[in-house]
Amino acid sequence: MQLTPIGISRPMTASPARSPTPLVALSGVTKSFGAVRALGGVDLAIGPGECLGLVGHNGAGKSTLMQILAGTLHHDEGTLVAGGAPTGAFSVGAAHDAGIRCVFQELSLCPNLSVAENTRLRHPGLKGFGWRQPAGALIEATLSEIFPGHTIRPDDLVADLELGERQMVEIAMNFTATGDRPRLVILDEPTSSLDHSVAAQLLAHVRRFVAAGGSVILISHILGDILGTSDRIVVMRDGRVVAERPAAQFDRAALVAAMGHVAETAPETAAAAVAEARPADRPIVEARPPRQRGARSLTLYPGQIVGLAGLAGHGQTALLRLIQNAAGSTSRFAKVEGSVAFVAGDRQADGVFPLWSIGQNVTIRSLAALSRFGLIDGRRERAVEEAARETFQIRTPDMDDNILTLSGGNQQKALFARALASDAAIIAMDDPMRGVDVGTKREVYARIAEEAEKGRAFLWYTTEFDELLNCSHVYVFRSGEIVADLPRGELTEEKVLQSSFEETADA
Amino acid sequence: MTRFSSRVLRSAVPALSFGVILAAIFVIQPRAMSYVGMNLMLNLALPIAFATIAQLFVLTIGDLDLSIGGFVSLVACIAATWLNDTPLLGVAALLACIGVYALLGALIHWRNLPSIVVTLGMSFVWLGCAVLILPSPGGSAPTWLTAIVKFKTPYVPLSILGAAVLAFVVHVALMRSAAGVVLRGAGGNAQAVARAGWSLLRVKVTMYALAGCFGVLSGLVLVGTTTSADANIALRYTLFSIAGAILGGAEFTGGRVSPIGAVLGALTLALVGSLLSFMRISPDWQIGAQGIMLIAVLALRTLVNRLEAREA
Amino acid sequence: AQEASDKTFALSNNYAGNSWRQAMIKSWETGTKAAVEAGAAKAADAFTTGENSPTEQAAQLQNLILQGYNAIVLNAASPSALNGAVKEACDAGITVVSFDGVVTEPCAWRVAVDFKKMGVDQIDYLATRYPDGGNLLEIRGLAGTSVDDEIHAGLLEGIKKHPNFKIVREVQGDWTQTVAQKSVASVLPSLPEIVGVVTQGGDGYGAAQAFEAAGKPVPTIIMGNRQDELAWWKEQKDKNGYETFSQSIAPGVSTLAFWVAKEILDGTEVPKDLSVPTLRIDQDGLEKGLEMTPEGGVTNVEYTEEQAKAVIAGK
Amino acid sequence: MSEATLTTKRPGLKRLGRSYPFLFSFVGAAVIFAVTLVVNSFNGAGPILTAALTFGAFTVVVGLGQMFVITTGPGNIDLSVPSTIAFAGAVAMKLMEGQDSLIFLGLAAALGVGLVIGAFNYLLIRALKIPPIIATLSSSFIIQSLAIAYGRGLMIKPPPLLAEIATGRVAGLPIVALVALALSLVMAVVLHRTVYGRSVAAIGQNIRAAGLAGVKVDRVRFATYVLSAMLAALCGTLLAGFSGGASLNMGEEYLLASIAVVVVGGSAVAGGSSNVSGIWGAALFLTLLVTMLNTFGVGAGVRQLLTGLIIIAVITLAGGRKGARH
Ligand SMILES: Nc1ncnc2c1ncn2[C@@H]1O[C@H](COP(=O)(O)OP(=O)(O)OP(=O)(O)O)[C@@H](O)[C@H]1O
Ligand SMILES: Nc1ncnc2c1ncn2[C@@H]1O[C@H](COP(=O)(O)OP(=O)(O)OP(=O)(O)O)[C@@H](O)[C@H]1O
Ligand SMILES: [Mg+2]
Ligand SMILES: [Mg+2]
Repeated sequence: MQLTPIGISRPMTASPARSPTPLVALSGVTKSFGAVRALGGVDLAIGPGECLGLVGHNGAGKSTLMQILAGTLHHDEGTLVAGGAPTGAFSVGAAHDAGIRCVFQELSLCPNLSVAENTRLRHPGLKGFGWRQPAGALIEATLSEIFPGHTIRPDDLVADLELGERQMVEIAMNFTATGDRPRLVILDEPTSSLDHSVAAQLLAHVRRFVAAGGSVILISHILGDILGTSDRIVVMRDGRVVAERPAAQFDRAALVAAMGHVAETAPETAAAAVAEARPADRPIVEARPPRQRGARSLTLYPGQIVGLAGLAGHGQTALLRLIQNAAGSTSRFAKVEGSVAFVAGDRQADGVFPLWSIGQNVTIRSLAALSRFGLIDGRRERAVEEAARETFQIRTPDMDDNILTLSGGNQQKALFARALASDAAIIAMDDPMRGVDVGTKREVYARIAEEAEKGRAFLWYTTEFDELLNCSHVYVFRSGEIVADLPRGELTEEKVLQSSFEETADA
Repeated sequence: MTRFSSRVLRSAVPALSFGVILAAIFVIQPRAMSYVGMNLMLNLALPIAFATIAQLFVLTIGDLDLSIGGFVSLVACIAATWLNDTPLLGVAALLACIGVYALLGALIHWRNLPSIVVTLGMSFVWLGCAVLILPSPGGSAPTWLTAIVKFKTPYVPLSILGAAVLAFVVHVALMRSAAGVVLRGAGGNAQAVARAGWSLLRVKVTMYALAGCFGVLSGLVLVGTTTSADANIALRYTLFSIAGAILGGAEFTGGRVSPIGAVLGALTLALVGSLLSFMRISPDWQIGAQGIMLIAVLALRTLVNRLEAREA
Repeated sequence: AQEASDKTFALSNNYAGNSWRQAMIKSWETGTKAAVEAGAAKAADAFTTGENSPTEQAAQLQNLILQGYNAIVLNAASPSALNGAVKEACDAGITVVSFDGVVTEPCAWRVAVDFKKMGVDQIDYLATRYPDGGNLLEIRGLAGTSVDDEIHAGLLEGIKKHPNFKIVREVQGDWTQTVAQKSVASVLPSLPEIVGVVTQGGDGYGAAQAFEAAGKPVPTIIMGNRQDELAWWKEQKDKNGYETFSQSIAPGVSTLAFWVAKEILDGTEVPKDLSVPTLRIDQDGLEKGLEMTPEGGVTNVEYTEEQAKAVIAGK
Repeated sequence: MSEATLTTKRPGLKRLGRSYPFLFSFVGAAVIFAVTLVVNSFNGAGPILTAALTFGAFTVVVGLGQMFVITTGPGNIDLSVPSTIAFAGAVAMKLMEGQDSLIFLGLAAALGVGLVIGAFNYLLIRALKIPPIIATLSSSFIIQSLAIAYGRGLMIKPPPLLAEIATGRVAGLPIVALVALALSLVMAVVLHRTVYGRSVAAIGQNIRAAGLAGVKVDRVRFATYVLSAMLAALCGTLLAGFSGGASLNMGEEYLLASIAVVVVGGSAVAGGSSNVSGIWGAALFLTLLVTMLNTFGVGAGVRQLLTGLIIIAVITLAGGRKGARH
């Protein structure tokens, strides 16, 4: 059977931006989860050919709103107009028919299926005898269009992919068109697990898509992305829209202020105060990546903050894991003195205990210390929970609520709290700021600096360059090896990128 | 590239276990290396293979069926009584059984019940029905059924052909077809499937109905071979089917299954029994040896995985 | 004719989880070892599967066929579900002798106990003890098996003969003492006055325990030749003159079946249906019965070639 | 006891079942008990309950171990329970030689057998990476053979004191039930208030995350399989004392029963969340069910049919739990 490549999404005949009939319009939409009012009457409209930036603190209601647009949640009150006609019960099918596609914050791929098979799942049109080939070609084409140079193949199992690669697949899948084309693509923190260059590829694609008449809602806590990509920016706070203006009328400070955070005071200098290493006589971690050639190895001294950089999936997480496992046992590759606490970046896979309350999720790492005569002391446990809620401003009415009732960023804060509340001397952080809002980030940076001051050591893998400025020096990884060790003074984005890509001759 | 080759290796393990055991049998008992020999060793494995596939459908969506043994027993009893005496009633009863299975799927979905408890209850129900239909062992299989099951195919015994066809058909339907993707996806991430607009209810009902269908086929093939039934005839199939599927590489979570592996797993279990009886172990230790053999087969799998890990 | 034989025998057994089956396998091993040493057979191997499953045993039979045994002696998991495999064995020229759990396939021989009679006998005995009749409690065996069905049918027949008896409650014992004990204990509170407990053998001790635990007078419980039953009975007999009787098929019947198979292979004309009497212990024989029963085991006898010939001759 | 549950606030029956998943088994037990009494024209309430407590107690003891195993996550199950019961019971009886003075020796040996079996099970699971269901199935075969070779199925009388304890009563309550109750209380504390208990639940929800959160995954899983086998061994010893000796098949009924009390009692089948109270509810429910059906005096077929339908009815009414959100 000859299937013409249905092709790369060429969104509909371009219509003039800001046309009078919006693609979707919400007015007075509310949504409550039990006692939590996630949305308190939201009005929002998006027209064809525009990129709407959506920002707000963790738990502001962004994801909830997007889920309503995608038909996976139903709003309590208010109206939703899609494709010109008001819809009572908006369903997944209706959203799909209206051309709405959504890349959810917590990805929704089937790990047991291949990339091509996941594509088929999203595109019911791909069926019949010999569907595999066109499905593979389709996703391959979109991937190459959005992320030129990617290495994902259609028959790779999703479970075998890195988190970032999974995110790329999910994004590509939603930009792919089969019978009907996507008109509105919702991207809920799409760049949180992508490294810088890939994120740039995505944002460029968003611009192209919009230029061709498509619409995008872009949610991100990386304000630069929002400011540089959106046509219009909507700010949410506590379940309401508090500001809505063309992007050009916002700058970073204005956005931060609109989100309800105190304006920043030059962030780098705050960190710089503590970032100078105070090497004690003995390192508490000495580790070599298993694939390392040559003599280079990683060392960490008490009170030091050391960064791990490089493209996503080049062995940073693996080394953190290795160090975590080496604590308390012997390993060929790492010598660790002192206990390690881990802050997961892939929170669903590595961090969250989905049946437990927020409190239990926080205290799991500290239980031994909270026990008396072998029994966990309930009062002390509660005290730790409350302290965590306060320091990290976890947005919840009750720490006994299930962890999954938290917004993504707040879950991440709980994981942070877990590690910092523990007695570990070493904190290994695996790109831990994924989805954390700017305000909280700043507070967390300060906490880290404070803790380092007290003697805790931090290993910090991050995909955001700015975060590396908090570190005293940075190891750059490529293909499972450390290829450079950049002291703070020499740290520039170009240098990191250069080391990440370039084949160095020596070892 | 490593991703691909490791997957190939993983899926080759069940075949490897099967081959190793078969080779051991041929060494100990050369007589087994013949048409008659293979048929004798494997014809009772065919119904187990069908039951294993039935179990596999349920495993695919992350559930477990503890009732398949009782169900196959019931089907055997129906086939040896009603299907023989009053074929119309028999066919209706078998269809009704499949219908009940499909309803179970719906019930489990609607009420969000743990499949283990529901099928545990059903195992009593099926057995109770079997005892009611056939209070004392007996009955006889319809002659057409015996004729089909005992048919002497040229060159390759029917049991092997049957198993091959079974594995191929289910593999194509579940692993290659477009519909199979949705069914397996529901096991991997049900929410994603729902978000993509598919009905989870339909998925569950389909899978349980398929389990019912293959359970019925298992029962029919079984009575065809034994010619007569017994209410307790297949109670062990519950364990066998789970063991076979696991031997074949299935996992309890996430829709990771392999129909070809499962069929090979079921056949391997049968061969383990044969090998043991050829080895003439003291009766005290015959049961224990079965355990050791199972461990050995699975240790082989681990060994291969280790080799593969070293390569990667 | 006792010349050196080149015939091979296999025992196919389907359950190993109780003392009766263990005694049966032991008897086979001791009995046939002597026969092999005496040159009456070349080999006599025992095979067993674990869980009383007809399909597993059928597969085992097929493996035995493949190994080319001359005779298969069979205690079957099911009278009917093995018929396919038994037929295949016969077609391969193998002599199949079933015992205890016999098969209905016509080509096989059956060394059978009249299970129905075991049921009738229980009521007959109770009728001598309680001429006015009374209420009975029945402990049944594994549901859906023929032994269970036949003993039950025998009991019903006995009651037809002695209509003043009535089975007021039927509980499931699954031939497992702990299960029987539990079932009896659970119905005791709701039970009217009963005079006897009819059983399928081996459940007597558990039933007695249940009555004693509930503080109820122990009725006449029919025993099944287990040592613990006999010991309990003896204790009661000495204490208060407790009376009952005990019966079961002797595990050594496996050796009888072996000799029958040997006769058939030797060319003796043997009828397809043979019957062995049950081993019965009465009030007077209790001491002797207890003596010949191993501690914790089952009353057993092994059979000789002569006894087998006598059985074949119908004596 | 504080049960870990989702607190999605929704009123009504569902809510109740969600925060107290074990409640329904107790309600089921009560209803069945009431029906039995009605059929029995309100006679014998005491003895019926006592019998249920006695036989339920044995199931509770093995059920506790099975619960911990099941809680460690999908696919974890201990199928070696029945053969451990038989083997440990035989070892205990043989070593006790019917003498009261040797009871402790016998009990210790039985528990030792449990320990070795549990360790062996986990060795198979960990070192050979065999899925637990097959690992414990295989080891159950081996143990069964050991039991056969060791005891030949001969029933050795328990020491009189042990028999007295196993069948005796204190204040009208069966001693075994009191033992099981005490054990349950300890296990409830272990489950909810110790690092070990929390670790079990953490592993059951997400084994990877548990390891990264500092849970000693291997140690905890090892301890869990050992615990299960040791409780089975204890049950075997008590059961042998109760029924006049150890027999080869005395554990058979506890395979399904041990799993059934856990899952009917409202523990999550996929692991991560469990409760001790539910085991009692389910054990009483299942034993009273046998009593009721025996009291009805229906035939074996109908009995089985009703057993199944009632189990399904109870679980359907109780309903399952939904994940909060994703
Ligand atoms: N299923 C649920 N049950 C209870 N509360 C919920 C549920 N889902 C969301 N919420 C609450 O609704 C609020 C909005 O959450 P939402 O996920 O929309 O935030 P967000 O803006 O996407 O945050 P983030 O930036 O952290 O992703 C939060 O307070 C959250 O705790
Ligand atoms: N679970 C069983 N499966 C198959 N056959 C059995 C089973 N239990 C007993 N039998 C068979 O039933 C017949 C009578 O059994 P009976 O109840 O007299 O003894 P038993 O079960 O061996 O005793 P015990 O349980 O005390 O060891 C024998 O043929 C025996 O082999
Ligand atoms: Mg969000
Ligand atoms: Mg018995």
